[in-house]
Amino acid sequence: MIAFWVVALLAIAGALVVVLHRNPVYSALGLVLTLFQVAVIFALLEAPLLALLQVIVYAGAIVVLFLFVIMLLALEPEKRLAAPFPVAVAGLVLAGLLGFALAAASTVPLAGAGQGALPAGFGSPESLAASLFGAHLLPFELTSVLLLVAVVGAVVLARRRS
Amino acid sequence: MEVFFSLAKVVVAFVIILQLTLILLWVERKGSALIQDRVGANRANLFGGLLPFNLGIVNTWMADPLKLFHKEDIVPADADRFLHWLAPFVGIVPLFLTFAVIPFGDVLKVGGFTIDLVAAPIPASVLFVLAMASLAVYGVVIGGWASNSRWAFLGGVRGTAQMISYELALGLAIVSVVLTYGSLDLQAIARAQGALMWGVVPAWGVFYQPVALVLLFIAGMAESKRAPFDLPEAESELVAGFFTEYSGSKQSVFMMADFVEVAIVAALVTTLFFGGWQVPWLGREGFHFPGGLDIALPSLVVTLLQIGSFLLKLFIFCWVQILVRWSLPRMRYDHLMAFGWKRLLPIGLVNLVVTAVFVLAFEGWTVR
Amino acid sequence: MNVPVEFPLGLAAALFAIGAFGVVFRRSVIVVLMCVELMLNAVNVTFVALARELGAMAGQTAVFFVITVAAAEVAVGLAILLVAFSRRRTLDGDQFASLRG
Amino acid sequence: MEPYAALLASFALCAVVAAILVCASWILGPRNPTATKLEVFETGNPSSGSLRGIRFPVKFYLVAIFFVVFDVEVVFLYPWAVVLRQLGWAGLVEMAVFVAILGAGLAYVWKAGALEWD
Repeated sequence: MIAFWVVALLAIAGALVVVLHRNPVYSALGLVLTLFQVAVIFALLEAPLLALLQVIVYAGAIVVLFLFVIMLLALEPEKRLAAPFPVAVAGLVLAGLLGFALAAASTVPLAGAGQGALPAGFGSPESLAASLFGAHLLPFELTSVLLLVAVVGAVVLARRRS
Repeated sequence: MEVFFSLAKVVVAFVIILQLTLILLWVERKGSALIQDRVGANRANLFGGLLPFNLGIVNTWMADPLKLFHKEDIVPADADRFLHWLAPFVGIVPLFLTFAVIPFGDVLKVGGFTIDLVAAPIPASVLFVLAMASLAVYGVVIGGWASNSRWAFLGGVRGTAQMISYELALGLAIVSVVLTYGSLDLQAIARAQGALMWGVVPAWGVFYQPVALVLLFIAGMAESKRAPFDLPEAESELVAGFFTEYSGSKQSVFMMADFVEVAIVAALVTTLFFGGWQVPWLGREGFHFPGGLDIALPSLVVTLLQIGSFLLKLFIFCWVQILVRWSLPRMRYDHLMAFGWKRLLPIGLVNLVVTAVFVLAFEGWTVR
Repeated sequence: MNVPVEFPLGLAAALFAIGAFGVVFRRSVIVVLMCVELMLNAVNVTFVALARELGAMAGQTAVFFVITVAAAEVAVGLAILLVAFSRRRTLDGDQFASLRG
Repeated sequence: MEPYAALLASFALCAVVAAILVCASWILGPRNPTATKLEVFETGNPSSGSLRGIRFPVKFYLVAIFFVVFDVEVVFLYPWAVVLRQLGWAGLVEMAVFVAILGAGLAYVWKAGALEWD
């Protein structure tokens, strides 16, 4: 439990850095912090494989891409951080309501929840693969198309630029 | 008691890597001197040079770190002080941490306990190694940026692009091995290599996956950013690349990170392709030679032999990397990127498919 | 270690709210993209928490797909951003009111 | 949870030692900064300026994008590699389709010349 609280607080701290820091490099590093804590939470919640994949893909690849763009554009810390004041207040209210609604929803009891012990091998590579290549085969194949489109799109856009 | 053993393993794994890096630093100096027909580091002495002989390894083991720690810590005027500090820190912690999941022996039996000789026996430790390797990029990219120097920045960007390019080949090589042994656990892979092919040859990964071995070795050396892949820190072009603006102990941490990476590559090669801690024909009760000759050994002796075998193999592959570094000239950057993307990546994919066909077509091809 | 399911769900709610706030609040498009990543991660946390609560691997599989979609989204999103930057010399979202190239 | 506790202990040990190593010069070393010392080091030449306004070729960025996409592909391979024996030939075909589609992506960027560095 203590572990969870520490991790949760670090995750929220990282998220706040992302949103509030003027320097985009710090924002990206705050994002890494949060992503890493989310990975730890995955490990706490019986998803060790996902925890590692989260680190490999998010921290190892996606945030590196963010950092690359920030550095390649030589982005300076922003002088005007925020949107106009009314928009900021509206955003705060909206986010507060959203968070409250989600938190409230999470206390609603679940049908079929907590039925004692988890199935053996829950969260293991075998069980994940069985689900991925069994019941969810079509989405899996479609992700390859999605990734293909992403690659082609990126190349086309980059050429338009030069 | 259990907790004590766990902590002891953690400390042992850490001490292995820490000492190995310091020893490697000395081996590299003496080795490069040997290759270049020089004497190499020979000046460390005690009591103001009163000893009649120099202290050899003490040069880099004690004297060098102490000297570097007493240097001034210079941070350039326009640098981001926090990130300048953070870069070496995040550069080395994941690398150190990698060794927590590398098995350095089979089991140790003491007083009724059977201890798995890996500091943190987490599931999917192969992926843990890759995750830590992918985090090591941050030291380079932050270090290059935080210094606010153009050359350091160029070195950092080059280094990052190089590391991520070769990470793919590294990943594909490792997937092939995972496919061969059907496990994501380094200790399980090491144990599987204790079996024998045709009752004679140890079932080491090198016999199943020679192509993956080459891929992993090349990609791993590119990850460690040493010659012939040392473009991020090419002295004649970029001063010292991403850590140009570092001095004193921060700079020594970056240098150390290089050697830790060398050790990690050696540990991966050892564990995935050369049986890890396995000694050929040595089981938990002693030797079982193919001719039918059995030699029973006490469990402790077996364990010590295995740990010794692991360290020996580790050291050999570190030495090979040092030899390569001092033998080959630096690559050109376009060649480097083309090599990673147009050669290693397709070869890795083909190797993967061939492995998959073998695994399915020949049931008894691999030991499980 | 048995964390009650309400705690990760609460954390996910907080992360999602912070991300949503950032999307509205920040001007820099690149930070807005990061905030979108935060929201996606919040969703992932709920997926994994509920997967454990219901004993269903489908939740963990969904995280796999979310990560993939996030990767594709970032790749294309940042490519668009680069094009936009080279035309307008700014990353301020308010300046991109017109989508005409 | 035992392995994770050991991992946490490892992390603590590594972090503490790394912090000591990184800070050692700051604690032990002398401190007398001068203006010249604090300039960026460019082998004695006058500094070519800060990073402001430096922009890089788009190729570095493209490499990072390709990496993200193919890294996700490799990540899908890990669970597949563990269970290929249970999946049998069907599993091989499933993955072959996936890899072939991404292989087409690699072929496209290759032909488009996005991998050329000149």
